[in-house]
Amino acid sequence: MQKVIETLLIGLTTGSIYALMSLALVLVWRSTRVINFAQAGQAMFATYIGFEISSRSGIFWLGLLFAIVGGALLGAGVDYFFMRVLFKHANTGPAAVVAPVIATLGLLGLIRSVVGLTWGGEFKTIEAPASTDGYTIGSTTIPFSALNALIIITVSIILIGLALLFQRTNLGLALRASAYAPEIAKLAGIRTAQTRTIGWAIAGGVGGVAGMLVTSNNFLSPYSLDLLLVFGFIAAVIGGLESMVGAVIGALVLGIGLTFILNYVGTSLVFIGGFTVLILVLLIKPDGIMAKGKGRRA
Amino acid sequence: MSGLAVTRLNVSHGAIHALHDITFSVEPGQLAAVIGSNGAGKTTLLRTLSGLKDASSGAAQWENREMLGVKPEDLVRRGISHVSEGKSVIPELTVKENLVLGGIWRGDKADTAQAIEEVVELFPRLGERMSQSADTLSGGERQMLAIGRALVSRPKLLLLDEPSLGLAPLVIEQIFQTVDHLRHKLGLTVVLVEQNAMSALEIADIGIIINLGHVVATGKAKELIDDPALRAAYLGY
Amino acid sequence: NAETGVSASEIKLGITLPLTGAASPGYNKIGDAMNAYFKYVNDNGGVYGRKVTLIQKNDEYSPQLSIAKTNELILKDKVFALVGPLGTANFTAVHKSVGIARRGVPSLFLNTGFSGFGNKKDFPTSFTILPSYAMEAKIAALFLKENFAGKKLGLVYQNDEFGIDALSAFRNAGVKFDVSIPYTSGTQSAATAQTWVSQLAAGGAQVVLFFGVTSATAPLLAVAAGAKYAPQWILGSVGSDPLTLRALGVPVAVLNGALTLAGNPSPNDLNDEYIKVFQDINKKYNTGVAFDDYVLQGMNVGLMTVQALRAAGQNLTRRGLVRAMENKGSTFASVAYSPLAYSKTSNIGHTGYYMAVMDATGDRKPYGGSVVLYTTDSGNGPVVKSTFKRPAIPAKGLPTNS
Amino acid sequence: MRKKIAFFILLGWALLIIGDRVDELRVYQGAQIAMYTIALASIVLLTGYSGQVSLGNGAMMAVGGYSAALTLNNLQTPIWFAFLMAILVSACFGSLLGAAAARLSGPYLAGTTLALAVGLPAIANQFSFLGGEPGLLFDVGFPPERFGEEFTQYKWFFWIASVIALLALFITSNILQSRFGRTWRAIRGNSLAAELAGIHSSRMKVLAFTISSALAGLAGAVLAMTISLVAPGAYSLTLSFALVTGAVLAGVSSLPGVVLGGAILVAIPEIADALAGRFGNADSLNNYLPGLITSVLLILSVIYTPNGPGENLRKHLRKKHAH
Amino acid sequence: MADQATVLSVHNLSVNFGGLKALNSVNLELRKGEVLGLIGPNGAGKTTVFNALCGIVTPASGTLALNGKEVDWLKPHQLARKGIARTLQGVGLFPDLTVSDNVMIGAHRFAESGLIRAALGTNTRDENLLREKAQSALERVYVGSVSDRRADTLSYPDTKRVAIARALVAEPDILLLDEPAGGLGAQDIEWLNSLINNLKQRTSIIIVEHHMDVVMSVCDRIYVLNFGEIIASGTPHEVKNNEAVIQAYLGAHSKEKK
Ligand SMILES: Nc1ncnc2c1ncn2[C@@H]1O[C@H](COP(=O)(O)OP(=O)(O)OP(=O)(O)O)[C@@H](O)[C@H]1O
Ligand SMILES: Nc1ncnc2c1ncn2[C@@H]1O[C@H](COP(=O)(O)OP(=O)(O)OP(=O)(O)O)[C@@H](O)[C@H]1O
Ligand SMILES: [Mg+2]
Ligand SMILES: [Mg+2]
Repeated sequence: MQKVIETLLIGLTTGSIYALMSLALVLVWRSTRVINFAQAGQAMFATYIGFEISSRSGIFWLGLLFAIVGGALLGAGVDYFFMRVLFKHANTGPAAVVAPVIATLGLLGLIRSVVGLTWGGEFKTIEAPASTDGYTIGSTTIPFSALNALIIITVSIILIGLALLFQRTNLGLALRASAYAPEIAKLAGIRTAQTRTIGWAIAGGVGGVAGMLVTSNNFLSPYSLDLLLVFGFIAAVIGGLESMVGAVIGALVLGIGLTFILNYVGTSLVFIGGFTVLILVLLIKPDGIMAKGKGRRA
Repeated sequence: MSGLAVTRLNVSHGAIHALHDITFSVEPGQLAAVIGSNGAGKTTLLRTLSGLKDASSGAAQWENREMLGVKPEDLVRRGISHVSEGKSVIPELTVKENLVLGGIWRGDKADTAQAIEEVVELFPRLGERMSQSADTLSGGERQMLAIGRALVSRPKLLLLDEPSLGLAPLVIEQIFQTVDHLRHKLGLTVVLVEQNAMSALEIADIGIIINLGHVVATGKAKELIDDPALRAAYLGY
Repeated sequence: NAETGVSASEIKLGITLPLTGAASPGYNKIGDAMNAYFKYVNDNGGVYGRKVTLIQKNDEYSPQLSIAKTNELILKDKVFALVGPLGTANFTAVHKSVGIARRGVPSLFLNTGFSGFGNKKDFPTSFTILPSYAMEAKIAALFLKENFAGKKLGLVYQNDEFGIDALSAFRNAGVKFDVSIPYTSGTQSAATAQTWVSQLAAGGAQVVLFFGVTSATAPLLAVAAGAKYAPQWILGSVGSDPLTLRALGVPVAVLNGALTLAGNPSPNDLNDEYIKVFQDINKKYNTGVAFDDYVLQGMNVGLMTVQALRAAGQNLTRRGLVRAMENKGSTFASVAYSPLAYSKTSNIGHTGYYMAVMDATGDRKPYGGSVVLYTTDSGNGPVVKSTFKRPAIPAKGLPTNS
Repeated sequence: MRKKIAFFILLGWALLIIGDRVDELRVYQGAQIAMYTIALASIVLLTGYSGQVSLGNGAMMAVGGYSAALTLNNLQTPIWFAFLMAILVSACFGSLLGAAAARLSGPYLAGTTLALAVGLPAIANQFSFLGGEPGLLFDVGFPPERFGEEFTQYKWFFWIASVIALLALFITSNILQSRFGRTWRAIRGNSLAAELAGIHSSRMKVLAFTISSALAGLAGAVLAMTISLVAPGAYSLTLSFALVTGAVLAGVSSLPGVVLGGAILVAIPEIADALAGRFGNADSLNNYLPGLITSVLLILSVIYTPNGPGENLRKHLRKKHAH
Repeated sequence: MADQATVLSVHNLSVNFGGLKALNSVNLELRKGEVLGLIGPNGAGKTTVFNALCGIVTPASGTLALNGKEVDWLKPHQLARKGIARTLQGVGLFPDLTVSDNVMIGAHRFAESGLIRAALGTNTRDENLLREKAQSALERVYVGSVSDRRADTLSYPDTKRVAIARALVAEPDILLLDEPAGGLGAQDIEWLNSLINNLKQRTSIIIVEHHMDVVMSVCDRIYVLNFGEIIASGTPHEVKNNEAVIQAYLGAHSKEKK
């Protein structure tokens, strides 16, 4: 029983971090209809900024702030200097579906090289903002620390904030409209280009938070967020790319599922485990767990 | 003049020269019907006027200010609303959200709510479907929604591209009445593109007949209807 | 002289290694360290007047790239020999596809502990340098029996040739683990490490052996510290570089008292003559790079390469180099304490380890105060306490052998 | 049809002659290009024609590679049989996966196949008969003696790979030009209309997946041959991404483009290395510049020739025509 | 008329979307060689009737009979084999295929060679057959000259013609046309009228249309739907003067026009 509870607790933390990445992916998907594989790169870059600031000032929160702002600026920059050009050129033909995916993969490589050139390939660590010592209940120490609690609280706050933004505000509506039908949105008076840039900026900021939180529990290198990207994406798909709540649920399902596999089966099955979870969910609900019914076809 | 003035407008789609030296003007508060067969260039004209398409030469002014080269979202701020061809609604949003969208740029929630109520009064069917996602609507319901969304923007110049397409006769009649009504009540200037030439000209002040990208006739709507030569050549009956 | 890669003024050597990518941290320092050493030698007259140059190619640890890059090295850059290539799957693939043996290309000092490369028949022109993983496990097994009999044992191992080699050696030695956790190579997350810790703790393991790379050791130790789980740690030679571990956020307190298998002296041990010389070279020729186990390994491969080249004589040929390794390789000076087993019938380098213990500064010292070296082979041979005396480093670190 | 056969024979002849004239490194690269060509054809068929975006072609290649290696190593069969097994096993696997995939749309499919690409190679670590991390040897043996002393191993690889690639391209191009190719494009354009026209769209999608997987599996076996090994590291996510990249650069819906795509994939690292060499020897620069250059090349080409250079050429010609 | 055989009949068809009753116990009967009109206000359920017939929506209840024999509800891809073809309310061409390829898709049921022959390239005869059939269908709707153009470069009326050609090439016994006149100009509408009149020699047709001129001139009988229920049926004349239909659909205005 204790093992089950411990597994759940670990899975919960893992899942919350996946959730941040999958939220960032869903945000970009919802505001641009692009699966942004560069998200890992952007988050990593933002985290390096956060790393510089927090290691120099010794204040994690200052680093986090800079990571959020840096991530947001980078996200906005990627959209402004990059995606806009891309959409101007690559908007027709069969490539229109894959081109953005490829472009973001290229961007991931680019950011990674720039980071490598700037900071080198060595591992960096960020001092955790809260104790990593597990809470002790009676005589047993559980694998759940103040840092884990902090991560879960942060994720919840971000999720609630974003949900309110998207469902309750005009900006949220404008974001969705610009993504689904830019032309109609323009005719409704929405500055779609700016709106989408805002979407990218928000996602970039969320990515920065994800990077900082992951790194405060682990280490940072030009490659350290890759796995997070893969699992974040799988989580987003499980949740149904349209839904932010779905992204979080998907991430928790995946995080907890994988942790059980880790704890009860073994690491070598983790990846296959992830795949199995995904296939199982999608076979039952092809558009993710939060999918609404299919729209009419004719 | 302070209405809409289009002078020697030329527009191309790549190698296809779609509009040649189009010139016409619409007084404020007037309703202009643009008539022409398929491929005449009517849609191209409206898309150019709303900023979706670039012109290759010419000028177009609304309230004495140039419209060409201005982005669609800025033209909306100058009171120009375009209901594009083919049920331009966003299927992924609910009916309500589609309507709210039209009011976002003004940033006045109360007034948007008011405008939506007016639209629902006009199209009660939309009222019943408010929280349904727009992709469940039938073809005709979507057309109503598209017009409704444009009205929520509280336009001064309304560009309508074939609003009757796919609508039931009763509704078409209703829409034409509505357009007529809006124009009188709100002083809207309307450019109405229609294949349904008769009905359009009946409520129009002026008519502009386009063929193969050229204006072949303009004039008072009543006069156009009565011109037997035009009737035979372009109006189809 | 018509031999490929050798001219009157130059000897061209090549290496493939992960310079970027998930596997690169640490290993990406080896090539530069070798280069630094070669520059030092070149500035002091080179090898019989020839400059030694090393071409590094990045294979990102992918076998396919290793082959492509090795092909470039051999067919385009026309290097004379490969020195210090990394990665087991990588070199297996390279050896077969490129036809290293068939082409007679010497591949010296493979930086992997895979015991399979010790097969002289299949790898006639290749020579290993590290003791194999199997040797390491056999030595660890003896140590466990002698020091921790009756304790509950745990094992975490990388589920590839690295860990599996070790696992079968433990089994042969009759060591049974109460908790045994295999994991897949690659970057390990804190969450993964948490599941290890909770399994180890649940199984009550009092002594835990770890056979994996540093990027996996680090989260394990860090998480264990958080969970207040403190068994006796025994770290394999691969994943135990203290500098790297500390850079990865492992608290020094956890390292204090952890045991580790080691072949080389601590890179901080300035009493060691090799370390002193190498540190000086590093300061001058590899400026700004911290001197750790990886740099030490690179320098040492450089030192051994130069000795091998000298031993092959003025009239340098590939066959001559292989012959020199067979005939004289066992006499080369090397920083590691154990003997080298090169001979006409063996292409195996070092053969032994000693147990070291980390202290509160994260440095490593011989367990029990002085180096107690064990040697063995990868097969069924016994583990024996060795009395081997390591040769002294050539004066100023410049070999004069022939 | 005759013309096409003649063209392919001529092409084979030309390859034979070229293979004789260039040095060994180029011959090896030629074999790699042939391998990529097959793999890219599988993407063109799947993504360019049937409109299903897969990021997991590396996994499919792994299935083919491992089946071929297991056949060759355990049954001591002739090489051609090993390749045949690669095709069959990966086709079976593909049809299973396709059955699941047919229900998924766009990004969901991309996500699933990505997960597969990450997950599948790790299976090798789970079962010892798959050889774990170091993998299994895949040895097609030396060239037959009658080819003479001069005939190198790489030339042998090149021959085998080229013949297989030519056959694969011939068959693929026939299928794509037949009603099957047409049907896939129709489903991609408007699946509802296609169904109403009598097409069983999910069955056709599964078929596309099956054939595409067969091709990918074949490519995986050829890859295994050129590197003499099957190992998880050889079928990494990087490979999957490289393939998608190559497909886009070559034009996803153009079959002839795949040869160019293959050439680009082989050339990019070399070009990047060469360029990096020019920027001097700063170490970190040397390490990251190739990656930087590759990414920039990739980004530029996606932006400026999103449907492959062929499409740009065609557009250019069309414009000229119109004037 | 009564002696004509019934080729398709629908009994008690109901379709629900969540709480919405889109169709409520609809009964329909299509007789051989007739043109049946299906009209009604927007959202009345006309397209839904087609969708149910084509297996795009699942009926909550109801039965289907073809040529007097009761059958299971069809799946979309089975229509062609049962001799039913449908056009879509949008146009539904395959944009990046040529016109000829678009129509050939409709003719696939005549193809005989399988994958293996396609792979070996020995399917030439088949391909030629399909191409010929497509060409003659295109010529029937007067767009034979554009067969090599990509479908998305056509003018709107031409796309509608090609869509009809794609339906016709399958040589259907039953043709379902969803708003074929929508967006067409007067001349094209005239042509459409004559085409439909020609077709009904061998094909039975159901047409959904808001263009009253077309409906009134081509239909033999008309059903009027409103809120998912049939509120009237009969000859065009009867329907046009039905008070309920005028109220719900036609509007008072229509009476004055011819
Ligand atoms: N995006 C485009 N690319 C190329 N040509 C176009 C494009 N849009 C329109 N055209 C061409 O421009 C001409 C005018 O088209 P337009 O759509 O403006 O006509 P229309 O009068 O609105 O016709 P309809 O009544 O069918 O809507 C036609 O010849 C058409 O083929
Ligand atoms: N998939 C669906 N989900 C929910 N509601 C639907 C769906 N399909 C249709 N409806 C609703 O069912 C009703 C009937 O729709 P249908 O498309 O059959 O109308 P129609 O008679 O064809 O109208 P039109 O003439 O405007 O095309 C409409 O109110 C529509 O909103
Ligand atoms: Mg138009
Ligand atoms: Mg309808």
